[in-house]
Amino acid sequence: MSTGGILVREDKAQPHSDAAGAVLAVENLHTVFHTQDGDVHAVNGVSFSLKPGELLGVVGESGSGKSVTMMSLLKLLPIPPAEITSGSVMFDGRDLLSLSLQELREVRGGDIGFIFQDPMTSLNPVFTVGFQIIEPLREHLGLSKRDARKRAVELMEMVGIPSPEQRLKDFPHQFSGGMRQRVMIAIALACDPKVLIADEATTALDVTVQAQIIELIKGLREELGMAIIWITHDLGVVAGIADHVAVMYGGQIVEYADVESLYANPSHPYTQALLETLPGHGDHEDGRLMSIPGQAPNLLNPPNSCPFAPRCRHRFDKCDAANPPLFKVGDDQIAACWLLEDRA
Amino acid sequence: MGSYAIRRLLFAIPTLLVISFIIFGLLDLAPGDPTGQLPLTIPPEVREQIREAMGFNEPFIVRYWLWLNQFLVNEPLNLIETACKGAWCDGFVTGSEDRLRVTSWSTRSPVVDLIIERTPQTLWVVGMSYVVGILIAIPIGVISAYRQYSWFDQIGTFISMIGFSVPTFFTGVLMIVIFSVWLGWFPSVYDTTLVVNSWETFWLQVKQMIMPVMVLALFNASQISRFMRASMLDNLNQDYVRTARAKGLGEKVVVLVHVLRNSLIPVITVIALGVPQIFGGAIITEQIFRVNGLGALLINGIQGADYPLVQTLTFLFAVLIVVFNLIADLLYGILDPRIRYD
Amino acid sequence: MAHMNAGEAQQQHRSLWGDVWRQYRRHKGAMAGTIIFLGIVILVVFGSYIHDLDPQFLDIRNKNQGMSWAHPFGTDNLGRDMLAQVIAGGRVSLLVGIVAMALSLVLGAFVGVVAGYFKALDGPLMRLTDLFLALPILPLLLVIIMLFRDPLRAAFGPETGIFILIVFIIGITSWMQTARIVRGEVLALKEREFVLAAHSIGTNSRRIVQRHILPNVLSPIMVSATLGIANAIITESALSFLGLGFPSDYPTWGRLLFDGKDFLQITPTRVLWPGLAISLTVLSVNYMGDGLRDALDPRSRER
Amino acid sequence: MTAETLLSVDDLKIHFPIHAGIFRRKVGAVKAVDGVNFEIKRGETLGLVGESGCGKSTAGRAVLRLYDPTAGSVSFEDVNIAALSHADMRAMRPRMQMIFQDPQACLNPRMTVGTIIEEPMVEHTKMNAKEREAKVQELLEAVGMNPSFASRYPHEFSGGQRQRIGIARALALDPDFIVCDEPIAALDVSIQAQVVNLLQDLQKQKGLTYLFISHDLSMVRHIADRVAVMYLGKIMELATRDQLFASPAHPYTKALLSAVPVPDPQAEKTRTRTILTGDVPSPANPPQGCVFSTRCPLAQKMNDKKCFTEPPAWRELGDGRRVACHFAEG
Amino acid sequence: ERGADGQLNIIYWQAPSTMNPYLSGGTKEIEAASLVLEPLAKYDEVGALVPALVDEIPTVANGGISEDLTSITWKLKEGLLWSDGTPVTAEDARFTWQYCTDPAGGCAQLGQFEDVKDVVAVDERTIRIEFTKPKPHPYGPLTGGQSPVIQKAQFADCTGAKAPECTEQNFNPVGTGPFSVTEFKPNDVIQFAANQNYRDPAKPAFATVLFKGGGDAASAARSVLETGEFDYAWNLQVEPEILTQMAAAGKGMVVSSFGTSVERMMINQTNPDPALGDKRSTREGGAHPFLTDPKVVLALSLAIDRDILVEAGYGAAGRPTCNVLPAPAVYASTANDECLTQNVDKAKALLEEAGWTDSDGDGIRDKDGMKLSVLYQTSTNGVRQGTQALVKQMWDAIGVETELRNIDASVFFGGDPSSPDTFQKFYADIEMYTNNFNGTDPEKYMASWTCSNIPSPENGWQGQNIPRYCDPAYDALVDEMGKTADPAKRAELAKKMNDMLMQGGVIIGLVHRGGVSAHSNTLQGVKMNEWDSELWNAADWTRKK
Ligand SMILES: Nc1ncnc2c1ncn2[C@@H]1O[C@H](COP(=O)(O)OP(=O)(O)OP(=O)(O)O)[C@@H](O)[C@H]1O
Ligand SMILES: Nc1ncnc2c1ncn2[C@@H]1O[C@H](COP(=O)(O)OP(=O)(O)OP(=O)(O)O)[C@@H](O)[C@H]1O
Ligand SMILES: [Mg+2]
Ligand SMILES: [Mg+2]
Repeated sequence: MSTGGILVREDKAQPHSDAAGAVLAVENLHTVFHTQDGDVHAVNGVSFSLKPGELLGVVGESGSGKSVTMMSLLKLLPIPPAEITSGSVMFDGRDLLSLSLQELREVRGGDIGFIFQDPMTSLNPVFTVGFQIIEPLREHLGLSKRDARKRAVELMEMVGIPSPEQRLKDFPHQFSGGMRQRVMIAIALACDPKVLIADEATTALDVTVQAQIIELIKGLREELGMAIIWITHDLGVVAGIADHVAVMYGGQIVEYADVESLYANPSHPYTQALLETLPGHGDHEDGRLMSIPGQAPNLLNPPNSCPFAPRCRHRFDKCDAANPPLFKVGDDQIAACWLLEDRA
Repeated sequence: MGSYAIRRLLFAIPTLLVISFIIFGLLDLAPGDPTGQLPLTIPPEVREQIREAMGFNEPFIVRYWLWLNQFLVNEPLNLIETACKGAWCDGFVTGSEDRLRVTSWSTRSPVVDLIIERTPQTLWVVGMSYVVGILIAIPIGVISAYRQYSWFDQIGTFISMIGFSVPTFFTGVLMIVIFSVWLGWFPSVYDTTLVVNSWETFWLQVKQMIMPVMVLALFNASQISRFMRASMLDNLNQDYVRTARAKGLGEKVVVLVHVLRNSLIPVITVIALGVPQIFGGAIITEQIFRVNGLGALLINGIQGADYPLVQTLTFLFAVLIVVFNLIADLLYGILDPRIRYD
Repeated sequence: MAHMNAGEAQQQHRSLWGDVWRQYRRHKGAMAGTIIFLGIVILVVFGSYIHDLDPQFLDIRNKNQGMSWAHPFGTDNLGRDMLAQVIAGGRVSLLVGIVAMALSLVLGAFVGVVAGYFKALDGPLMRLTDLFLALPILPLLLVIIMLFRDPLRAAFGPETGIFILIVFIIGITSWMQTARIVRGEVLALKEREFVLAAHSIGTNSRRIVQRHILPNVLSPIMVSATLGIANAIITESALSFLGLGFPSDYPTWGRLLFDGKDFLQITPTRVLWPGLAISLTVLSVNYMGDGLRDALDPRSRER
Repeated sequence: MTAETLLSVDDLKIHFPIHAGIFRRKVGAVKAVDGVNFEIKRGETLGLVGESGCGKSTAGRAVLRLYDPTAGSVSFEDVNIAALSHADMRAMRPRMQMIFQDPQACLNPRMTVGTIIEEPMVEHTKMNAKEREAKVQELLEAVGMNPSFASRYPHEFSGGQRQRIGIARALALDPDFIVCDEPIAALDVSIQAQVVNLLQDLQKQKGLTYLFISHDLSMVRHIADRVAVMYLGKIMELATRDQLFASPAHPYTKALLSAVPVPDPQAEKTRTRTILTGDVPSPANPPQGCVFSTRCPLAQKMNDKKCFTEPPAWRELGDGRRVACHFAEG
Repeated sequence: ERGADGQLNIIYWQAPSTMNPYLSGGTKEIEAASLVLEPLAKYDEVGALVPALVDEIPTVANGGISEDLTSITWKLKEGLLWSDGTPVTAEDARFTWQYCTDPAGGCAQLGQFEDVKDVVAVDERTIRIEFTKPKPHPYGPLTGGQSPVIQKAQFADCTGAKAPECTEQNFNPVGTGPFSVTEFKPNDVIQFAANQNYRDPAKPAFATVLFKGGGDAASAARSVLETGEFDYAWNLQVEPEILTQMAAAGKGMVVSSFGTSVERMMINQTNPDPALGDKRSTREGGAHPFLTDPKVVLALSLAIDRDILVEAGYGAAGRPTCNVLPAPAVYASTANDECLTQNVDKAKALLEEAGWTDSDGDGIRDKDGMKLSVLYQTSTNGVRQGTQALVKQMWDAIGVETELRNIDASVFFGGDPSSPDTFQKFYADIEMYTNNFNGTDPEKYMASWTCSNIPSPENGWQGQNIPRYCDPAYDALVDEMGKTADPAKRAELAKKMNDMLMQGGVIIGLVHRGGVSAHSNTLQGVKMNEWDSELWNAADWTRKK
């Protein structure tokens, strides 16, 4: 069902197709990078939606398009070279992609908070932490300096930074990695966003600190009730906190499911393989680990076939002929693999 | 940071002594003679006597020691004495009558007085051109980087390359021909006696400064705008810029607050490193517009083999270079909170 | 086990310099710069075979001429052909630029690498840099001319002798910037893991510098090089202004421009052409530097 | 497995001096490694785990004498390499090699893969160019790469491939012992497995001995025979893999294990975690007494003065494991 | 009327460094000082002595000079005042002599007081200068811009070693001239105001003078001729066509006048071969291999087209000459005028005659395996380099190879004995520069080329006989002139000496150079003067309304 390289998907097989109650609904998002070597198709028809209070985990190996997808939502990509070629991002009844930059700015940091992967470089090194937390407060909530300061102290307390009054005056380099990530979270939460996007928020951190941050996010989510998108490539992390999980590969969502079904019954070969690579999960008899052969796909061409096909152990003719749409597998589980065509 | 600065300054003392010795040795080796400028009609015996009177024939070490003593002891004492005249510390230091000061051979007047006399016009013209250069360069650098490869960037690059590549002795003459000879807008000769005390004189001062300042500013701006652009480009791709955008800040704030502040750190240190050049004067420009600042003083001294003058000027210049190197390093530490000297 | 898929195995083999060249070719400014620069070089080197007037021939009856077929760039106040002088001057200026740049580069890179790599030498070498920054160039020039002109003249003949002197002086008074930049890079490189890896193999310091440090400071050095050429050409012209450059029968662009500046209103072409030559050279070299920097930066190549 | 000890580390200390003041006097030291003891038997893999900054890399490098130890000894086959002259040490280098964390940073971007791999041979053998080339091909083959890649540059490869190049370089001189300093931390999940498999295969083929530094406990569990847990320059616990993961003795080990996320939603829901509070103290100014005391749940609970004043002894529990804690029991 | 014409703007691109001509012998200082300090008598534009502080010029006829020529007596004008209002007395003149002859003072004008035994203040207004020996020309001391009278009261404490320390006095001397200093910035700018006590109440016409320095000759000319910012510019040694073009702007005019300056080539009579080491360019080192042959030198001279040199480099400020002593007119020889017209054929013939032929066909003549190749040096200066290039080409035409060298002026004329590049060391075959003499009497000047005056290591290379010429006959003529008082006889002797030098192949005269200055069209009364300060009559300058 592929026409001109752009996939037409069956309506019923949309992640949370009931976009009615969703805070955020992404529809058929396409993002392209125009580079000297040609166009890189980083995101190819991603759709999903997010209910209030829901935590969506997004997993996939490096280069699968997780970050680009999320940054496309708020047009945080460098344009050019990036271009969002099609799709819609419905938030609060508006399409974020068609907003003016001015309107979009109100959403950024106001309604949608963003946490980035590397806490070491994501904070501006020459401004105090206080300044950086206060900035969005003044920008979006129009608070006075005093009020903004007070709120900043509250926020720092909330994310668990001891003696916040003094630490406001400190510079990022005076914080440890974990603390910095807390500051990033405080900034993202500053204006009570409805949606929080955490892009590999704990990848750069130690296990112990990661555990601290995850606990923190869990607590905050219960307390504030916001929807969260949690991007990671650590399947363990997602298992602990997510409600739903989207598995991305080659710029597409290849499987989407509630967390239990996904781990109990992974249906896409890629998801299966990913889980098997974990030590103690699908080890060979001789004690060797399972691994996925081959390399991540070259995104220079729009996908006309299943992007995972070259590495897939179940590959058959159809895989090379067309890019599979998402098929419904279970109640709350869909996957894009021609093997599942019959089941759907 | 304080102890770092002190340590560097302590290290600077032997360095500067070595530098002063080397400069002195260099000047001693240099051919040339203070009587070389005199007309050939003056007979050799007279020349010999003149040299004798200047102390030119003393042994090298003696002259060096004398200079060192005069410059490092007598001159400061003298400065204190004059500064104190009439103030609370009057009389603390006395005896200026028999203190030998560093005396220029060609003018027979104290070198330090000459330097003090020349400093204002140098600061006005060269300093102003530096400031103007910076003021032009920073916005150009910022815009060129923000719109990399746009027409603005290309033109900016082109002009700054021209400014960098055409010697000031040519731009200077060209300006004089156009603005003084053809248009008659600005004077071609800088009047150092002008005292600014009214709007009218201020306007005169502005008029006579425009050409030299512009010639030099073009040159300065060319260099600094290149630095600025490179630094901006480095920073525009940093993660924190994305963070700032994600916070919903406007482009203006993102670029002019977050990126600019970071980009300025290396540029400001480069600027600080260039400051000694201001005090060194711009020899060629000063000559063309007859500003007669420190640069002209130096070149006159060199041409007239006025070694006490050249020695003192170049040594002061060396001090400034060492001090501003330190200042640049310290500035880096101050501007960039990540850097701590200890 | 990973196996290389077909598409990848087909990738034709590329060398580092091939890569640099490929990237360089894509840089429009750099290519334009290269073409112009090569054009200038060709003109200057082979121009005298086409335009074969003697640049030193004085045709006093034809002085201060404008442009004409016989003298495309006109003549100067002694009747010398300007085109021939620009061509001859270009050879000297370009050679001064390239040789002085090479000298300052070698010095700067050496001091920078040694200071950056050997901690004990850092302080002394940086003080030495301060010293050179503080040295007054003009007296230095006079001293060097006095000390070395005659031996050099005896060894190389008068023209090569003074050429060596000027190049030497420009070289030894302009290496400091390069040294600082290189030192900074080396300080950072020294901490990189591949240097540690070389240590763990047991490679000695000399070879670490040779194999691992030097190639990686190449890109700042290259950029310094392009700036250095421009700088040397300009410095030479300033020396001409102060009367300390080449002898008068040894034209250089800087000297032609200086000699011609007072004739601006009589024969404007006398300053136009050398001025244009200097600007175009500096400009093209600078664009080449920009391109080189981009091309040598592995980050930009990987994109 | 024969119990022949290949390498033993005895009370190793690496202190980096801190200078301050006008005269740059030494005012203290970063105690990156502060008295560690362990030994590795021939053919086994010792895992070394701990949080960032606890001194794992420093210890690993000191074992290869890339740092000169402040105190203590490192004996490789009964030769104390900490005291060797540089020339003698150079002769030892071929026997012990290192694999680095960041496959990008550890390869010189301006050398071809071939030259990178042959560098150790140039340094230490008298092989001619032909022989070296043949050996490079063989090594590339051994790490599962196409031998024709020898003339390419590192930036043309993916992270996993680059790490293989690093491994090939480490293998070039047929060492006995390899320090793997977080060889998989910078790699993607799907590639980590490939590299770990490769390391294991090589160990089997060549009888290699590894010191495997990592903070990924699940991977250590997979690959290591014994595991040492480090905290702030000291080893807290050293035990066989099964002992350690089944019943950790040291409170720090317990906390560390509990922080590891488990890729099983069911298990995650039910399990209780010990979340350590606060940050790791500065190694320049470690706490008095037990270095872990400031964050130790046990110390807080017991509230015993000993924890805060007296460094715990490095003692052996009944079942052969060793631990540095006043209260730990087998 | 005094002060009616406002401000006079003068530009001297080389700026004065002091106002005391005794401490700096530089022309720029002497000229600047001449606005303030005056001698007893000045030279006018034709070189005649005119009274300044005196009423009449002493002569033997009027009894001012003693019969035995050993003393001269000057009588000051009546009622002369210093600018500070105190009277000028003979004591001041005596003091001036004492000041300059103090051995520790380093006086630059010592030469002016040569052979002076005493300066006696006979009475308030009468000054008698006594000489140690008869002086046929006794007008040296205290005449001309080089030796003005300074005020005793002001400089009494500034004698000897203290002279250089008296900055205030040296910068602001009290004088009798038309102006007095109001502000002095060394090497930059001087401001003057009319001297209220000037002897002529109607003068000077200008109330103030701005005396600016800096830049170069061309830009100084531009500021008078093209932009009109300045009224008077001095020493405009630039290519003539530039001056012509600038003058076309119609704002000012170029003026010139001739004194005794001659651009000449000195021909090294000794061997400058570097192989000689210390004996290089000394008489011990032996004679020059070929330049001691007058035929060769004459050939070189004949090969030069002096008209072209003048046209290219000097314009109205130069005339071809074949003499080293071209002026005053009575001393100018015509015996050598053959070389005024270029004669290539004769030059070639002379060389053939001397045995120089191009035997190997490379275009350069040779003899006994030696090439006719000369090293020709001069100081760095645009016009000189032009001349060098022209000469090189002209010599090329007769088969002489020339290597050019130019040396920074401060080094060339610097006289540093350790430098190989000074004009005294003369490590070249030929060198070119300009020299002249003060006043109108050539006796001392012509005495330069005696054997005892040869620069050598023994006398620290100090000596004015640059070509190292040594001929007892010449020395005898010098002696004779010292004893001759009769003007006609003196002229005869001077011409004879000049001809010996020229025909002996010691010096090649090239261009008789004049001073070139420019003044604005509104400035009246300028009389260009090469015998004294150009500003000698600034008191008479007025502004055209
Ligand atoms: N500026 C850019 N120009 C060109 N291509 C880009 C750019 N940014 C990203 N890409 C490409 O887009 C694709 C998706 O990248 P993305 O950063 O979204 O991956 P990711 O899933 O977030 O990976 P990671 O886990 O490494 O963060 C990649 O193939 C990448 O090469
Ligand atoms: N050259 C050095 N000079 C001073 N301190 C150092 C040096 N190298 C390491 N340190 C310090 O020693 C401590 C241990 O560092 P090390 O790199 O061994 O930690 P690590 O356990 O390997 O951490 P990571 O997991 O982040 O690699 C750290 O606090 C570090 O800051
Ligand atoms: Mg990402
Ligand atoms: Mg480490």
